[in-house]
Amino acid sequence: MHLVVTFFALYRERAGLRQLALELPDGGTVTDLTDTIRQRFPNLAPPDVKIVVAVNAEYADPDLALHEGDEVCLIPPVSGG
Amino acid sequence: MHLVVTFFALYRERAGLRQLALELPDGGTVTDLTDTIRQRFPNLAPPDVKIVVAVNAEYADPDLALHEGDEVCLIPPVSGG
Amino acid sequence: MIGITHEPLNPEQITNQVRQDGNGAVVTFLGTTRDSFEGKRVLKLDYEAYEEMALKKMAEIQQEICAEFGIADIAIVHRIGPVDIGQISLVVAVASPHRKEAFYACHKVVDRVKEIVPIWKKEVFEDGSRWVACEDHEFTHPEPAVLNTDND
Amino acid sequence: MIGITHEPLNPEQITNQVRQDGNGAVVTFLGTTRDSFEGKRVLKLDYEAYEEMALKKMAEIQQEICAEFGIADIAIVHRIGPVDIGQISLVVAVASPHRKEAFYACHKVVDRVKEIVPIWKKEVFEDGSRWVACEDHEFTHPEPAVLNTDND
Repeated sequence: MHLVVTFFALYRERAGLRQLALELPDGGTVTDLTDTIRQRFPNLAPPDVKIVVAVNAEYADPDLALHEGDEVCLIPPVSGG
Repeated sequence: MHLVVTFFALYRERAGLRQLALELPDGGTVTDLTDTIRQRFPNLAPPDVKIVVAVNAEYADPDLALHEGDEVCLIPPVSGG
Repeated sequence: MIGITHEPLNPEQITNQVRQDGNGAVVTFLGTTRDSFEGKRVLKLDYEAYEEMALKKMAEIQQEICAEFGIADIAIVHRIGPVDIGQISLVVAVASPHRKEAFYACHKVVDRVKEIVPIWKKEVFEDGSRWVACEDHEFTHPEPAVLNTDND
Repeated sequence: MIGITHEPLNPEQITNQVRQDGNGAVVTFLGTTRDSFEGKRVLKLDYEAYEEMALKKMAEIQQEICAEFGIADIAIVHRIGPVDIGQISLVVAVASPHRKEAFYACHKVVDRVKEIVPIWKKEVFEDGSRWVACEDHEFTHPEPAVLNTDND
């Protein structure tokens, strides 16, 4: 499937881009996505830090199955206020 | 000694006056004062409710000795805010 | 900053008194006149103060809170006289570097104002009035008809 | 009332949104930009949001607090973009009949905003900058020099 992944804040700066077009095998999960992202950007987050993903503007479980057209965003640790 | 006692709020309305000139024996205490006040105004406060007194703008212990010229006020339960 | 006034309160101006560049959190409390008490319609509140002592107690509360929380940026201003429904009778503003202390300190200031500052409020209903007692309901039985509303 | 804006916030206008005649207590929190972090001089904060999701999470927080405290009068407005020292980035206003619930609910709203709303702040120093992580200091080690400040 074809996905567009959006990077915010720290991840945006570390990746050096705001959006990335990505191919993922059909039936792929959030974990498959973050594995792919980590391979591509090894310095995005330390290995012991979970990369949080939002799918369609909602925090997603690691085993959630992704679908063509999903709005996927990488969410660094938040710090509003 | 000669004292002027000021009544506020509930006590002012129950006593029907704002200030009262009072003679108290020299060496009299806050308790002597409230005893005198209770005799004069039996409906000021129920017997089980302590009448709080401020002397010179400070909450006074019942056994505090009063002196000529003290600024004495009767303080009903407060309810600011 | 402490104060007692007969005029309407300006919460923004009072809050701005405590804002400092070293503070990241500002908590402001407004006490406002509610339109009902135990189902009865309230028309207004009428506040009375022993002003000299009230100002002294408000300053003591500032010192108390400063000793407990290390917070010096505290404003307490009380309005007295008649306060209509929805209008503000009390503004407490507290600022500190972090939010937790600001919330706790502001809450504590308000509690202490209600406990020790000699200010009284009378609820005025359509058919009478009553002096409110600080949350202990010691005097919440209906007052007899008010004989003397002002003896000054 | 919830909102995200690039403009300066007006706390009084936001607070007035939650004032109702049935409420006796209004608690307002202002988050403001502090001038220092661990002794280092901060020049400004720069906020970024995933706006669509941030608004959704702010609405969820309102519902959460309403379920826990029975309070519906809640306003949450966050400013994004650059916020200078002493300026306001977040306003939370909560009103309820009594003060205790208003204090607890306002404090909880602010905590939850910092926990779950996808908004990020970058502290800008004289000699660099760092993205702040929500109080867990997971990312508080100095960031490498920022390579791309904006890739849009």
